[in-house]
Amino acid sequence: MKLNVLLKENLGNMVKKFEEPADKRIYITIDRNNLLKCAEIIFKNLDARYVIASGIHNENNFEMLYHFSFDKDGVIVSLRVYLDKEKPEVESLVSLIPGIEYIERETWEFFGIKFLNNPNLKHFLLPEDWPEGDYPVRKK
Amino acid sequence: MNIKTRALKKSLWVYHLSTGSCNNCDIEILDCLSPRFDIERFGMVLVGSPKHADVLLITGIVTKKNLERVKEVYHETPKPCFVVAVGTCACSGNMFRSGYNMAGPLKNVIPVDVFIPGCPPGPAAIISAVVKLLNKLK
Amino acid sequence: MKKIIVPLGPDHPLFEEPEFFILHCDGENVVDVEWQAGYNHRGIEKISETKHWDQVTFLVERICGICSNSHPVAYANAVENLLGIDIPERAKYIRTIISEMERLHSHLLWAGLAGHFLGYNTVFMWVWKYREPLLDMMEMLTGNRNNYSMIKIGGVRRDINDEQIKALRKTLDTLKTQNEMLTKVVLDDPVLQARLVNVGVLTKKDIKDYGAVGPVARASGVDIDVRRDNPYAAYSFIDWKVITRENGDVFDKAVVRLLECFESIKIIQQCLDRIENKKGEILNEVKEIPPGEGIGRHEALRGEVFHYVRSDGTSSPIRHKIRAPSYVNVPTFKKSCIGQTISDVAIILAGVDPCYCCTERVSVYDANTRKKKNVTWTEIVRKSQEKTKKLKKS
Amino acid sequence: MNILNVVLLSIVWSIFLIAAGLLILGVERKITARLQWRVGPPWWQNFTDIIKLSAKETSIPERANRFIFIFAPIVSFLGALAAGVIIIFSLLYGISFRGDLITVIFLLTLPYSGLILGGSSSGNALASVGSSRALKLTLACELPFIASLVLIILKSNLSTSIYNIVNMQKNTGINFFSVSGFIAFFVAFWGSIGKLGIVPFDLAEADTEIAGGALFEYSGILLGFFKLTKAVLFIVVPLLLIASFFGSFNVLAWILEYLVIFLLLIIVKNTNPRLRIDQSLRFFWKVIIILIIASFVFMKI
Repeated sequence: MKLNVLLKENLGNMVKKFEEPADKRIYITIDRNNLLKCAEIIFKNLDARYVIASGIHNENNFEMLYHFSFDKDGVIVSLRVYLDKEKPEVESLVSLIPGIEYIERETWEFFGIKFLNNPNLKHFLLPEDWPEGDYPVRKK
Repeated sequence: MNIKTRALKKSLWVYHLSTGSCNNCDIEILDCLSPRFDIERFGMVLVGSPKHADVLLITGIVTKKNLERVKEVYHETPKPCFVVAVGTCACSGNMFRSGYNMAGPLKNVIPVDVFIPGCPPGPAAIISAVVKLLNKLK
Repeated sequence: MKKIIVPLGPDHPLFEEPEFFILHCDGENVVDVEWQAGYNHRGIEKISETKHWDQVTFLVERICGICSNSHPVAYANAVENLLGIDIPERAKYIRTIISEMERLHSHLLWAGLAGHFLGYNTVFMWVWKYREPLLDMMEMLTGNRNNYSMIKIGGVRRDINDEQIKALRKTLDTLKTQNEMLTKVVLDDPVLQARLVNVGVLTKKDIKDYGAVGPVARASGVDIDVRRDNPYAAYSFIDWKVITRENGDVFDKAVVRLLECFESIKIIQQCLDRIENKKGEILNEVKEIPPGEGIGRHEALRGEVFHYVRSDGTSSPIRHKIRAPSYVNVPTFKKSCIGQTISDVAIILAGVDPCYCCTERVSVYDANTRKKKNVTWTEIVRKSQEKTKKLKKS
Repeated sequence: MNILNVVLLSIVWSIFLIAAGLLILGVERKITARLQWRVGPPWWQNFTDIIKLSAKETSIPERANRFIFIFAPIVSFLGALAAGVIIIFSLLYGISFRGDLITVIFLLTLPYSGLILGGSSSGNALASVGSSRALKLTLACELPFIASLVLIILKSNLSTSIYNIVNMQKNTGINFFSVSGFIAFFVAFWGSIGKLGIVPFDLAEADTEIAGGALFEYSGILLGFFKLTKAVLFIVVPLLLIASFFGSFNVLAWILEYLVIFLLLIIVKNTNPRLRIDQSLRFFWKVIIILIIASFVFMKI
């Protein structure tokens, strides 16, 4: 079965928007509350490889992209989640993917996005005494 | 020139410290040890502890997390010791100058004796700079 | 038994870069490891947002000295993915040649350093001697021993002429025989086997959990390679194979790297065959970058490099996310180091071929818990300068 | 020979030992470099290093135990030197006393003890790992080394004087050419590699693992003393092997035998990676112990 069909079938009505802007690149927008469920389906059931997550600061909101790779098809699937501008919070995926701990810590200190249930949310790349509330990669 | 300075000139032990570099300068420093360049000819040896060192080869912009460490290493090194800033990053900050995590360049942190610009400076350039350093010694 | 804490770093001769691992030890055995990063963090992702699209290639080149071709390729792939364009065929071959030469020199560098970490300096020196002609070739092709600046969005900057191809072929032939000898030495040496076999084993599950890539994953039997899975440049036109091993210990990682060198030589030779005595375009000029987002991947020496760019139609990216292979490879130490001895930690970490510059693209702990000294810094500097002067005079 | 002469001669021979040790280490560095396709440092490099170290500042870490920190290198240096002087006296002048072999064995344990004490007194985690390794290693390599010398004592009718041991070999034949002597020499050779702390048993200093290890905190002249100790040991340990296994009264033969042992050391050093501590211990406790037992079994042959 083609991967895009498979994804649509498995994720069902959790998909808010399904984009394929280029060959072998799929962007799926989902709701923030469904993140853990969707990630589990993609990572566990469909056996994708975790690549990375990236935070983005937009004008009106924050955005988290979780990139997964399907190596047999050579496709990158990115889960897109929009977060509040005032209080950016999202569920942590550490329980699912142990390796994601570091990027969540990094995103937290760069953007101020809080990852609920990440047990180790402390400074990783920046010094311990970095001023609180100063998030260097946010847009000014 | 007395015998002590003469001995120092002929036996420089080098400690290499990276303070936020891209690895290139560091690899080129290691390359100086390799058979083609072989700085051991001049009695230079790469040592593992700053306490044994005569020359600190410092690469990279000084990041904020590294700031204290650089000072501490400089303080730990028994004097007389020389500081060489290897690569454009250590000399001026290169394209990372505008970054938020830069505390350097090196000359603002500790006194520097020799600057070696280049991105990265080749092993030949590093050796020639050290020779210049030796000539500076009187 | 009392636990001791051994700091590995921030400035450890093992690492070229500053990095800090805190080993909690029970005698010589490691029971827990903490990773403190950020000593190399330079904020490249943020700086990238202030540079022009073309300037960013130079910036990402300086993420890491050894991967100084991988990041530009991945970045160019990302922007080309955003634009939806293809690059000229000759440019594809040239990109492949430079990428594979970089892989060769990096794998040799790793083999030498691994010898160095094991206290086997003879291997270190010999391998680095073999590596030197490769750097000369790089200087001939690109004008610099490292930081090649060959990649441009839409193609490459410089062409390769026939004389250079001849010289390159000669170097590769000698390198192949040298590499054969080296592989034999590593595979047969009983002491090396004692140090490397069954050390730092990673299972398939560990690889999946941490998302490890590149030779680290392939040594554990995970068959992934971006060059084959999502071909770019000229990899789909050429005949080569992905090397995998099953055990996942440091020895297998070494074997994978050494065997990959032969594949790289094969790839370069085929590319040279295709571009010799031919002429062609090497650049598709790109004028404007429209709004949109793109993902570029490249199988670098240590694994997959991942670049995500987003444009709003202006002259610089509004978000540039970079994921270097070490970012996912290094955390595997949590699985591989615990239960091993301190001596092994060195080679296990080296087995990953860590590159912290990459990992912290975007970035005093008092290691000896010494008492704070109540002297100000300027005071110390003044004193030491005085002493230097005094010693210089005497 | 009166006491003044003895004192004067010991000073002269001490200087000789230091000079020869530094020279031979220089040669060692040169040969290593040639094996690695390099030019290598000039032969006088180690002399310059020592002069330079003596001119450098010596810093003592605040957490260190000052007394032990300062005296450890001096004691190890003097121990090595005294051992060397005793061996030379009995070889060249026949000045020997009962039990001087035992004294030499004791004095030769001082360098390692100094390293262990110095490392553990400097209050640094890496240095203490280095000294704990040195401790384990010295326990492992000292036993076979001593055991092989005990075999020599047994073979020489329980004589514990170096002069007698050398002398006896004139009549009964050179120890090295008997079966047990040959095995014991092999054992003592590996033991001395451990004692000299060169690859594959340089775990205590392992530059790329624990950054100089036990020597991590040392600087200036104190570091110089450790370097001198190593240089003197490089002469003394092979000399002891020569005296107990080859035993002749010919200077030329001694030099030749020394060079052979020296070459063996260099070959071992440059063709092996550093072993892990448990592997080194296993090597000494399993392989070498069996050889010792074998040599005792074949004692009469």
